[in-house]
Amino acid sequence: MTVALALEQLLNGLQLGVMLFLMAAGLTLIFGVMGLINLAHGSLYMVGAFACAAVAAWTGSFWIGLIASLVAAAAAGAIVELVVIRRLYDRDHLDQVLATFALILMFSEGTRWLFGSFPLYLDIPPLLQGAVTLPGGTQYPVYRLAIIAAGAIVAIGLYMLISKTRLGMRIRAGESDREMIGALGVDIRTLYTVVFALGAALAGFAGAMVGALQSVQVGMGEPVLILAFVVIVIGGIGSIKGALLGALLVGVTDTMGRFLLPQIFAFFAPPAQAGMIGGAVASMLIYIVMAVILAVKPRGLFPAAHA
Amino acid sequence: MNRENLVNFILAVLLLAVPFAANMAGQPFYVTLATRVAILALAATGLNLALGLGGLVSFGHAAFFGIGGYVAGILATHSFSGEPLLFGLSGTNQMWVIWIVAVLLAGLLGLAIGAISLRTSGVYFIMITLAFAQMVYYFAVSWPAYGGEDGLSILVRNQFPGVMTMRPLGFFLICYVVLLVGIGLFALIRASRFGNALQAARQNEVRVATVGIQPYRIRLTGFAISAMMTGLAGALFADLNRFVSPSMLSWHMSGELIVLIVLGGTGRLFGPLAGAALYVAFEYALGGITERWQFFLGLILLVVVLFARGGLLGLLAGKARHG
Amino acid sequence: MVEPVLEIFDLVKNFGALRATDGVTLDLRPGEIHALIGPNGAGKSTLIHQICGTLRQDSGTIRFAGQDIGGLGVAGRARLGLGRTFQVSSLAPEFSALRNVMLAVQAREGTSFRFLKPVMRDGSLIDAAMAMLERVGLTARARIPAAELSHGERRQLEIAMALALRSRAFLLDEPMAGMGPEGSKSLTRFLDTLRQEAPILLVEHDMDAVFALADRISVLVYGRIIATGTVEEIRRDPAVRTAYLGDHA
Amino acid sequence: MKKLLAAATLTLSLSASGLAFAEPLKIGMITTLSGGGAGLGIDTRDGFMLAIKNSGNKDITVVTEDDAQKPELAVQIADKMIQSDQVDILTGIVWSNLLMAVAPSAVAQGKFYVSTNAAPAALAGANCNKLYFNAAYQNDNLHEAMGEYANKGYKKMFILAPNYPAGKDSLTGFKRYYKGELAAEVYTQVGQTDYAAEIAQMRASGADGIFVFLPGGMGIAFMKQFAQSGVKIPVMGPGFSFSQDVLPAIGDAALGAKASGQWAPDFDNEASKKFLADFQKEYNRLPSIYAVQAYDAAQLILSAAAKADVTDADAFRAELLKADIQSPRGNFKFNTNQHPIQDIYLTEVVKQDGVLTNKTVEKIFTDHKDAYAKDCKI
Repeated sequence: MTVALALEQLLNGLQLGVMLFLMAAGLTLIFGVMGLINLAHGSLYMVGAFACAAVAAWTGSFWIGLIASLVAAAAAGAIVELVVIRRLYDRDHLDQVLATFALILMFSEGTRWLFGSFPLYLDIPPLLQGAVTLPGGTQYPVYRLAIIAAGAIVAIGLYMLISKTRLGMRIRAGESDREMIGALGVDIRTLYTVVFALGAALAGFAGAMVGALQSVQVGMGEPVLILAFVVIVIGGIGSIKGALLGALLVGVTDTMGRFLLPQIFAFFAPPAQAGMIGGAVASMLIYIVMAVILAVKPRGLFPAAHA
Repeated sequence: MNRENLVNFILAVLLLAVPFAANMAGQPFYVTLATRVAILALAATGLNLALGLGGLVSFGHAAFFGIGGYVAGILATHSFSGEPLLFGLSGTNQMWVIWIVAVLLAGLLGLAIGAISLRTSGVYFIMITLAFAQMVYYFAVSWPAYGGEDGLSILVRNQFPGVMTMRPLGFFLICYVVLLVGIGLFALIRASRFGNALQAARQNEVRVATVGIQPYRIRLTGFAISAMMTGLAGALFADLNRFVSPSMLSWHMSGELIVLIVLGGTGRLFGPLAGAALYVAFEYALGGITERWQFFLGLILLVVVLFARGGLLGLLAGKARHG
Repeated sequence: MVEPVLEIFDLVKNFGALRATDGVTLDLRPGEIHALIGPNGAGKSTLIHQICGTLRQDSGTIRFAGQDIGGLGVAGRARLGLGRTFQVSSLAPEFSALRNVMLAVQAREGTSFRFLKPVMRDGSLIDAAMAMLERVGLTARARIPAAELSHGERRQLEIAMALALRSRAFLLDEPMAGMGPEGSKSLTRFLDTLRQEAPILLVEHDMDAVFALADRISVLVYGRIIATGTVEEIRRDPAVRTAYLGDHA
Repeated sequence: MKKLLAAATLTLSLSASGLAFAEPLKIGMITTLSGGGAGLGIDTRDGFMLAIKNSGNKDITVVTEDDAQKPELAVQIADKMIQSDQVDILTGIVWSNLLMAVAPSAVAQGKFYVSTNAAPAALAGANCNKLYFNAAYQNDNLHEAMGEYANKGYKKMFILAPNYPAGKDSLTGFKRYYKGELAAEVYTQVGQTDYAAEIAQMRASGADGIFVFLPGGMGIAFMKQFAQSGVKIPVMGPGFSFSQDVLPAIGDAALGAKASGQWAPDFDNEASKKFLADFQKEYNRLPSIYAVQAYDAAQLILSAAAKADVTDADAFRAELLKADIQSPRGNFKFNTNQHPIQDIYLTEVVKQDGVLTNKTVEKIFTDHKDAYAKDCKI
């Protein structure tokens, strides 16, 4: 193993982490402000990817598709909030889990209804095609660097939004005291819809970005959703900072585990078996990490004030 | 007999009557459907102990369901092939033995998962149980010895003294009796001193601690018992399908078990049975009408959660009562 | 002198820069009612939380029934015989009054891990619980869910539960709060008899009750005990008059 | 589930009064019509129904149901089809794990199973069965062909598959014929969507060729990411990796990829041309290999039903074994284990008239048989 390869894998882990952060940020924001657990977040990710693929195919431009993904996911989020989610804030987590589980079924089947059963085509825009040579001589795909950059921009943007703007102030107020924010005269219903749509747009953005790299198909959001849950649980539910660090931790752990574990097992076992056992342990690794973290810190690394 | 008991009684009789009628009408498939209802109801009754009585929203009970299934599959495979299993012990095709092993292993797994998960609460608990189940799921998928993703076939259904288990009706009766025993146990536990403490811990954790009972121990015990019952259902489910695969461990399965309970009525004695019957009927009837049945299943579920919170039993038998 | 049941020595608790408990030393002797008074925000709740075990002190010791209980959790302290009631009633709301008391009885007996016998057909459990309800005068309300009981009845129910534990000391957190004058009077009479059972640490705002009941009074201000003494001593104490009663004379 | 798409529209009238016909044949098709793998099941169903429709045979009823790619659902449907619908033949399952759940117990109950795709080794060797036929291949075949192909010109291969039984069979099949050195043998998580870590390993491995078996969405993701990585090592795989159901989603990233297959749309025989034209006319898209396999399965059943009564299992089986059909694949015979003996070709992904498709390059195997037939004693 060379330093260049290790560096490349680290970048890969970073990129996965950034992508997870886009998902986890929305989830944790929605939980932090409204106390709502949203299983259908992965469906919004899917909506973003499908909107981007469909619009990109129609207009021929990935960038218009990307904008469409933001709009579509935010709109879907706002509609869902208005029709369904709004009735769930006062319910217990059980009801929230169930209702959003039901939404997953509806979104998945509905998307298949609209777009059919075959995966859609979505390509990387020409501007970001190909690979660049990194210092050290490794080639690395431009698009993955772009995802890392986009994630960093979103993270900074979110930080600015929450710490510097009026909306952010209301969000913070909502996180610390739900009754007080009502007393402050903020229209809490609108605030909730806006926050939910914002979280949805982030998920849709992630879906569109990743859709170009993977396959745009029904059910694509579910594996990401579960990873995002692992992220926010590790980070501390409700904490954006926790989501960022949790996402990077999960991304790097997962990538490095898949890369290193088979090699470690190769010291004890023949290559084919080492590959299988290493692969098996690698697929469980992040859950093991999560269990260890929660055994030590039951409320995650950065516990939010309530939850 | 109050109204809820009457509804419960009718449900129990109906579940018994439908397979006999179907058998006589030469429609043995409905016997299979009824068996499925009974097994799912048993699994959900197990979950109901944790969720309904203890307020522990476990989103990972598929792990126990699947463990039970794999116990049945693995023991049967070894019995069939004659290869020793562990420490020279051989497999078995006797349901009795399989059940005991399934219950014990599921209980142990429940203790292990519960010991860590119960340190958390609320959303954390939901998520961490989900994550543990995913861990078991990925283990099953990538462990090559017992079929991995492909699963494990049981060529001939396991045996039970005095019953022709390959006959749909014979196997149904076994499952039916086990379900009734499971529901009976649930009723006993709910009314017992332990049930007192478990339910009190759901209503008011501080109160339980203040009288000197550690909620953690009570919950851990409840969680393990719950895992055992769900594990037993898993073993039966494997025998019903003569097949076990990681899909029994998937998070959709965990979700479905919760759905069954809520459809029927959370914490109600016959809630899981009512929910399972309703769910299987939905699946069957909707599937006959449209290829998009999952969409409508979601819609119905949503409506139940939003507007009919007591579930089916809430509609039929009114509000739940507590002694 | 008799060995105190509860001994608190130099207890300190900080919340960030705020010192909520500042070197509190306090004891509770057999047979007495020791009242803890102080203005809002004086740190009474924080102190109670530390005694019950919901909060851990930063330094100092708490001894109860002859042993250091600093390492025990809420349940452990309760099992040693620390019975408490809450400022805002804390009950299992869906359970009947009877079943709430049963919970305390089975907790005292250590029989919570019995799975098969229905509590509602368990004669010894019912009798023991009914006896407690009778002592607080709730016999007629035994089958009513706790959530449907009146405010005063819930207070009585909490006391019945503490009684069922056969506590070695009672920690009563504002039992008079929200009670009408009639209720306060009868509760005062009841508490007066309760001291024979076990000593009471009484946190209370109702000064009439405090002066009527207390053998000793401690005054907590800004996390400190500024005075401890008999009713008369406290009435006369200039520091108390200044700091607490707002008397600048 | 219960999608009673009973034989699309053509036999609706018959199923009601089916008993009026002399010897009606009832086929139960269990396939994946919802969920992520629905594309394969839809092609299976459409290919199958095309052959039934072309035959004009009015005595055949096909009951189709969706298994949603869930084994326990497939079992439940199979139970229903056997117990309530009383079908004579089951078919249509795409996935090996679902097949393993259904086929052994179906044949144990005396029903025929004709597989349109899944072909696990477990049913090809010692556990083969008189009532179980496979019209597609044996799972290892296409991988074996690529192993054989890699011997020409590749000295150090990087091989990769998902960590599940079909993935392990795949790499085993490849290694059975490949004689060169292995740069690495990597197993990835089932359903994995990001292959950056594996691609980095490929780059660093010094391999001169890459063999991947990643069906469905996994393959789409891998090919797109590989194309962006700047790694220039040639990629090859079994036919499903670049089949018509995934090509549009992969896009130009698939261009030039080599694969093995028993059929490609450019096959120059009459049966293939007719099939292609009929399929495009009926469904307005290019068929995938799954459609061909299902089409042949239906043809096989039709050919046997024309000469024997399904209730006479031995006679029906004997007719099936003759494989008296015009397969778009060209050569098609059954081996002793009732799996195909057929030619396997090398194909390459090209763009024709703006549509990505597979072009035949050369024949790798002639009359290829699987490795398990020798263990089958029937």
